[in-house]
Amino acid sequence: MHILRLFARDRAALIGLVIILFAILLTIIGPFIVPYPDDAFEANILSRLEPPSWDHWFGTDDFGRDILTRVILGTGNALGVAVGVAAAAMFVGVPLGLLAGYHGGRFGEAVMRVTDVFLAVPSLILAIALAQLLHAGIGGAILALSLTYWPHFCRNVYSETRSAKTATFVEALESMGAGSTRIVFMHILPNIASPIIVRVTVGLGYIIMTAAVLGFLGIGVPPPTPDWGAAIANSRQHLPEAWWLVSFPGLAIFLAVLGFNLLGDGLRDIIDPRLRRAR
Amino acid sequence: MSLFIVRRLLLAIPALFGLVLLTFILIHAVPGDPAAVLAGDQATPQQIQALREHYGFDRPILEQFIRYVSQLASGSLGVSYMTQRQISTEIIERMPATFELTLFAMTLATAIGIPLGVISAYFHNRWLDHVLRIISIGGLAIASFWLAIMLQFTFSMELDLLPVHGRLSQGLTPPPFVTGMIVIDSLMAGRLDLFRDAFAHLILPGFALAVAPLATIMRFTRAAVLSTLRREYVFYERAVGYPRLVLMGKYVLRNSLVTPVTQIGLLLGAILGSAVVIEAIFDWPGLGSYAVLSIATADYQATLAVVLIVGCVYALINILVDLVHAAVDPRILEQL
Amino acid sequence: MSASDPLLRVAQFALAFRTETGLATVLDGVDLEVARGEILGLVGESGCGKSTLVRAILGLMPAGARVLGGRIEFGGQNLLDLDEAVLSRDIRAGRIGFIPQDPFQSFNPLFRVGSQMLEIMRWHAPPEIGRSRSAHRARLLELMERVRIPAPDTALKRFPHEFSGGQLQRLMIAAAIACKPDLVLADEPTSALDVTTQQQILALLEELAREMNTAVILVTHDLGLVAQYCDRVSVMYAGQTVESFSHKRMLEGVRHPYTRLLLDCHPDRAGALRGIPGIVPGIARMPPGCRFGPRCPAVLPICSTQRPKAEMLEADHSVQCWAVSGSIAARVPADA
Amino acid sequence: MRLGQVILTLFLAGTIIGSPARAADYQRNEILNWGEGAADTLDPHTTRSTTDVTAKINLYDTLYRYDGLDLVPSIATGHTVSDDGLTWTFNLRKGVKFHSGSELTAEDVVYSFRRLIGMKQAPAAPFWPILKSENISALDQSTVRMVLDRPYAPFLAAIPLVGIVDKKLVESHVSGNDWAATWVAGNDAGSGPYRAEPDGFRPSQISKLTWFPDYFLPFPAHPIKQVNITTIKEATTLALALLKGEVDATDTRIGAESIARIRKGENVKVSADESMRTFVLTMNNARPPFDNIHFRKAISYAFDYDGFINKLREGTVVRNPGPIPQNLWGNPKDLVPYKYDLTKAKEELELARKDGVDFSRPLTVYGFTNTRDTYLSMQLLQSNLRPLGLKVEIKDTFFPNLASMAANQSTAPDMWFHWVSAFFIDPSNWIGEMYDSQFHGTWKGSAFYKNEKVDALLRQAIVLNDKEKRRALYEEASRLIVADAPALWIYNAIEYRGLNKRVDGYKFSPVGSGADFRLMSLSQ
Repeated sequence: MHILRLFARDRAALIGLVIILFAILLTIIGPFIVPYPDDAFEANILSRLEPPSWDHWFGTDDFGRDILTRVILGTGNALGVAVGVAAAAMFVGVPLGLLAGYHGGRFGEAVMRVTDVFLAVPSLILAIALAQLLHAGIGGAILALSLTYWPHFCRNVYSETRSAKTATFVEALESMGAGSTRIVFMHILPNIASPIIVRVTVGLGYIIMTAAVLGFLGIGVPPPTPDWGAAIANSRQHLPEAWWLVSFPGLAIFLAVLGFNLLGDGLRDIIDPRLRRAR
Repeated sequence: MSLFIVRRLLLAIPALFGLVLLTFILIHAVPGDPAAVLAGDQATPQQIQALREHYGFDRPILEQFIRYVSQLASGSLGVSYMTQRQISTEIIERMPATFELTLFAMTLATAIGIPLGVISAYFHNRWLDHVLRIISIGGLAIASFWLAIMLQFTFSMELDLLPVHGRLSQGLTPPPFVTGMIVIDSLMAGRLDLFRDAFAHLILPGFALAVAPLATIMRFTRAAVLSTLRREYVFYERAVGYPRLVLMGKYVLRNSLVTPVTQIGLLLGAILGSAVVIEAIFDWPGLGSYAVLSIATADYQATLAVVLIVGCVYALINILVDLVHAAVDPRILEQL
Repeated sequence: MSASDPLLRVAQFALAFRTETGLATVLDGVDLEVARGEILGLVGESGCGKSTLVRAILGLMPAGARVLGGRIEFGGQNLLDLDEAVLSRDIRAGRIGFIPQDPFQSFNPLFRVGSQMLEIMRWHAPPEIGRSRSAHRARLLELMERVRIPAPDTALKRFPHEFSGGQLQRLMIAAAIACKPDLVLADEPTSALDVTTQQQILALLEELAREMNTAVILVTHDLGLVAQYCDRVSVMYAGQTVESFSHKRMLEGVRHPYTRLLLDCHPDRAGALRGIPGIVPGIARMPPGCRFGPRCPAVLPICSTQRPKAEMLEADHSVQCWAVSGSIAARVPADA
Repeated sequence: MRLGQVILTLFLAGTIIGSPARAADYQRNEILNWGEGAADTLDPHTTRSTTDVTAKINLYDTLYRYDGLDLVPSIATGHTVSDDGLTWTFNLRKGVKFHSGSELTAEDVVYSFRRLIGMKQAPAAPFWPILKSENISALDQSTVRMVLDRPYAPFLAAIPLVGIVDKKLVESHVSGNDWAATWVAGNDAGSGPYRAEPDGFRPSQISKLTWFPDYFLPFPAHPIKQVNITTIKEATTLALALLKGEVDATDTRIGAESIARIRKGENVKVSADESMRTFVLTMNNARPPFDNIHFRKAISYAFDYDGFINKLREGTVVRNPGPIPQNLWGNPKDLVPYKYDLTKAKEELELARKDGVDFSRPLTVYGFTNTRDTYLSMQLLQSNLRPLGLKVEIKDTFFPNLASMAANQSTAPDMWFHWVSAFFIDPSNWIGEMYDSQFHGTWKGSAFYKNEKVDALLRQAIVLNDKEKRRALYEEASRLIVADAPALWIYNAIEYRGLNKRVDGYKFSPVGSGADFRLMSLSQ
């Protein structure tokens, strides 16, 4: 309850939460409320490049598709990629970080060196290379981003595990002869869940941003699936005239990332009391 | 200290080897090679096969890897399949452009981010702090490529204030090559006209690239300053009447630098990634656009070389960060 | 200013902190006087508001603090009327020196001790020392000689972590008197040091203070130390001064039960008095009436409802206690 | 501070290179700023892209060259060919000088052809299967003989692919058997009207050319003495640079939106020339359901050609009815293109269904990453096939991948959009290499179309030297192929180039896109 009360007082985090809930809502009901549900696929080349109007609040794109519709439908895609990547990265990074942090020694060293290698690759370049090798498709983008993102989790979990390991309860469990797998997953993991949650929240915003970059470079989700980054890339051709093409997808990215950042910040402040007063 | 540098450099080698191995495996994980492109539109299957054999694309991947590593060991990054030139030459031609852009962006981010962070912390929880925090959290959420396009649209296309693309206006000859960074070279050559022109070209891409790191530096500086302000020695320094500006600008700032410096190091790595997109938007002839080009043309040796170079730069930056820490903090210096 | 005018006079000073539940009074009607050249011991358990008072005199109240009333007169001027900039420029270091509690934490770890001390002199050295850096340096070297720092010349160039705690506190003393202040506030200057060092440091402080005719407020929880070095003593409990007396009354004349208990027991390093059951009440839960009432061995019914008033027992002795006033009151009719 | 020194040393250590010598300064009306983009390589024997061709035709000479669509002698004064079409003898012009000052002789020609074939890269493609190095010889200082393995009609048409390099200069940079590839890629060993400035070339960034006054053909009265070639990738930016006067010419692929913008600008003009670059949707005829002719025809009728050409491309391309560009001989003038007709498409689909074709699976269409035309056309195709109940998945990748995939029958996409460009002007460049089944295994043959009658016609045409007979054969093959509908031939490109009005003498050529700087001059 104390945490909830703290959270409720943090106006910024609340705004973030509202944005994210709104995005989730759009993902779920978006396909049913968009003004032109067919516009995900249908080209209406007679009504292309129309400026914002009552019929098309955000205008239409170069295929004559309603931009509002595509921005809304793009939400689900962006969130989907973000959640997919975060889940995949956690699936690899969290267990590895836990085991490396708990066992330490050569194994821990080896894992950390491997993450070093992955962290040294410019993630965007690696993602571009992978996405193009794996060919287009949402799976390729997710895999590429996951491969570049898991080391961040691994790192985080590793250092948290290292400090949790010294806690007395772990020593007590060890002396009682509890198995190391059991200790790691049943006892340490719940104790370091909070920093992981913070990491994920902030990470989701980062992934949305990176996925948008991939889309912008033309190697994200294949068309005609609505994608914010790709929409911006395609708007450049029409730029001095059709400003609405570039503006709205960009704002969508901004809001989504902002939402996760605000929420992440708020959670961090609540969960990590060392930083709370730094707000 | 030199021992420390040598040790760190040696430690970087296995990581770089791993990096090359990783990239090599990823690149060769799928079939497909540049032979079909090199052989041209009209090639017969036999000619493509002959070319493939010529370059050794038909050899087992392990053999190709060993050959590549021994070539690296002999100090060569190889030859680009697409341009037939030494990749090292191409990278030397392009690296200064990227350095110029990223260093400018980081300088901008640091020069603005640190003071704003200090100001934000100084006015902790007052309205100025709130405004700055909103700006910084917003800055982190803006997609740099979107910002770049909007800036290009506004300042180049609509207002015609700043150049749209490139490093130097058409018809201007770059100054003699010293660092390869035109803003610096032009000053060294005493060519203020070139400097002004090159600088004007740097503003939009530099700013677009700087916003996210600026926001990050600002946030970390603010947090670091706030935690420094709670230190006993800051209380003491106030109690013995250090003037406010001296206290904040010299003592508190220096004590708060370790965190932002670490961040600057990390950001330099990240900014090399963002540069890929910004370079593409502004036709900036740097490493980022080279990487994209090499990927798009399946010029594998070039892709590997870029990854390797960026990995080296990353390692060097990490060492540099440690050295800066040592320069800031005498206690760390003693441990080196 | 006549000789009877004290150098520092704190009168009915009251201070509150803003908390989640509203204002909480931390200092409530504090009275204090220090004459020129006098060494005043300010005694009480941890949490009694001694440090808060010292900070208030320096004008360094934490954010959210509010002065509820009273005066802090220093050299005939009410310090509470001065703003931060004036305090910092004219009062701190130059007229009121400060010796912090923990020298390890109070020197800035990233700067050489010499430069930190010179920084103080740069802004606050009186004209007779001179404006030049070399004059400041000469004065520092002389003082370091006085505080028995070996090889002062090289010591100036060393960093705080290269000194022992005792040495650091000697340096702090040197820094505190460097600008020839009229008053030095020493906030538990020895609590971070081991026992043998404590004695040396306090002896040194007394020696220098007497020599330079500097007044000192020595904050401590150790009445034993006070007995050795102080001319007068003020005892604080829960944000109030409960008893003030001169050195000579120390052994036989103290009247307040709290002071007596303080005298009877020896504090451990954490500052909790083993001999007195219970703890100092927190600022949010002050008992009505006499604040020491709940722990007082001589508690009367009135203690829990009405706050006792300060009574002047002698010219050099005042006390706040129903038990004491009551006995006076009981005596009065008989005398009358 | 010490740190600064470290950084500075790092940079200096990595980047010390001598500064290039300054070229003489020319007047404003002698300097052309060409915005088409710098070449990837200056080597005339690895030429792949139009930007490479621009470098080649200005730096190097060829035995014959294209003047518009016509082949005219250049270094050669003429040639003879034996009756069996195997032995070709070229007579060379005397007194042609390389930029190095030495004279161009038969030895240089022989070396150049051997180098081309030895390096096996793109321009070698027409020669590699039919010409062996040892069969190229110099009869004397000014006569070269080449003996082909078998007759090959487009041989002469392909001759302009081969730039003649300065043998002595190139050989001085050879190490091992590398043909001095690294050196030639970045340096000039030619005899053409322009020279590459030393260090003035950065692949796909910039390239700086200066004129070669000793060139054997005349320059105009006010020749262009310096050409700065720059690369501006984004079409919008390029158009803006033209409008601002930063460049004098754009490339020819800037897109309808930019063309419209340029048309509205002052001091700029647009040249429009029909090219020989066809845009094709190739279907994998070897894979069901595309192995059924009715299914392929259904697709052929379902694509909205008119919408694509006139709406999405705003009329900046022209419909091409068959495999051969409609402006080239060999394409039957009366060939009727497939039209967008949903009724017919549904009928054909019904026929296919009767044939027992199962078309329930989703079909895949590929395009090139970041390429606007394939991006537009793929989405239009997907949208067009939906009413037929056909589900289309859109995918894209970069050209090298797609080229490798398409070369193999099992990995080739169901359908993919691509261009077929002119490297030399002969129908075999299109129809021959796309629909002769002996080219299965190359990306051009990715329809995996096999019709024995067509094979026979095409193989007959390739060995004949009589153009009229060949025309008849190609026209007949075209009709047969169109009837089989192995692909959708969508458009032939019109090359629009934005030009500053001060540029005179620009002359388009389907080969090399008209960047023949020797013919141009600047009015201001």
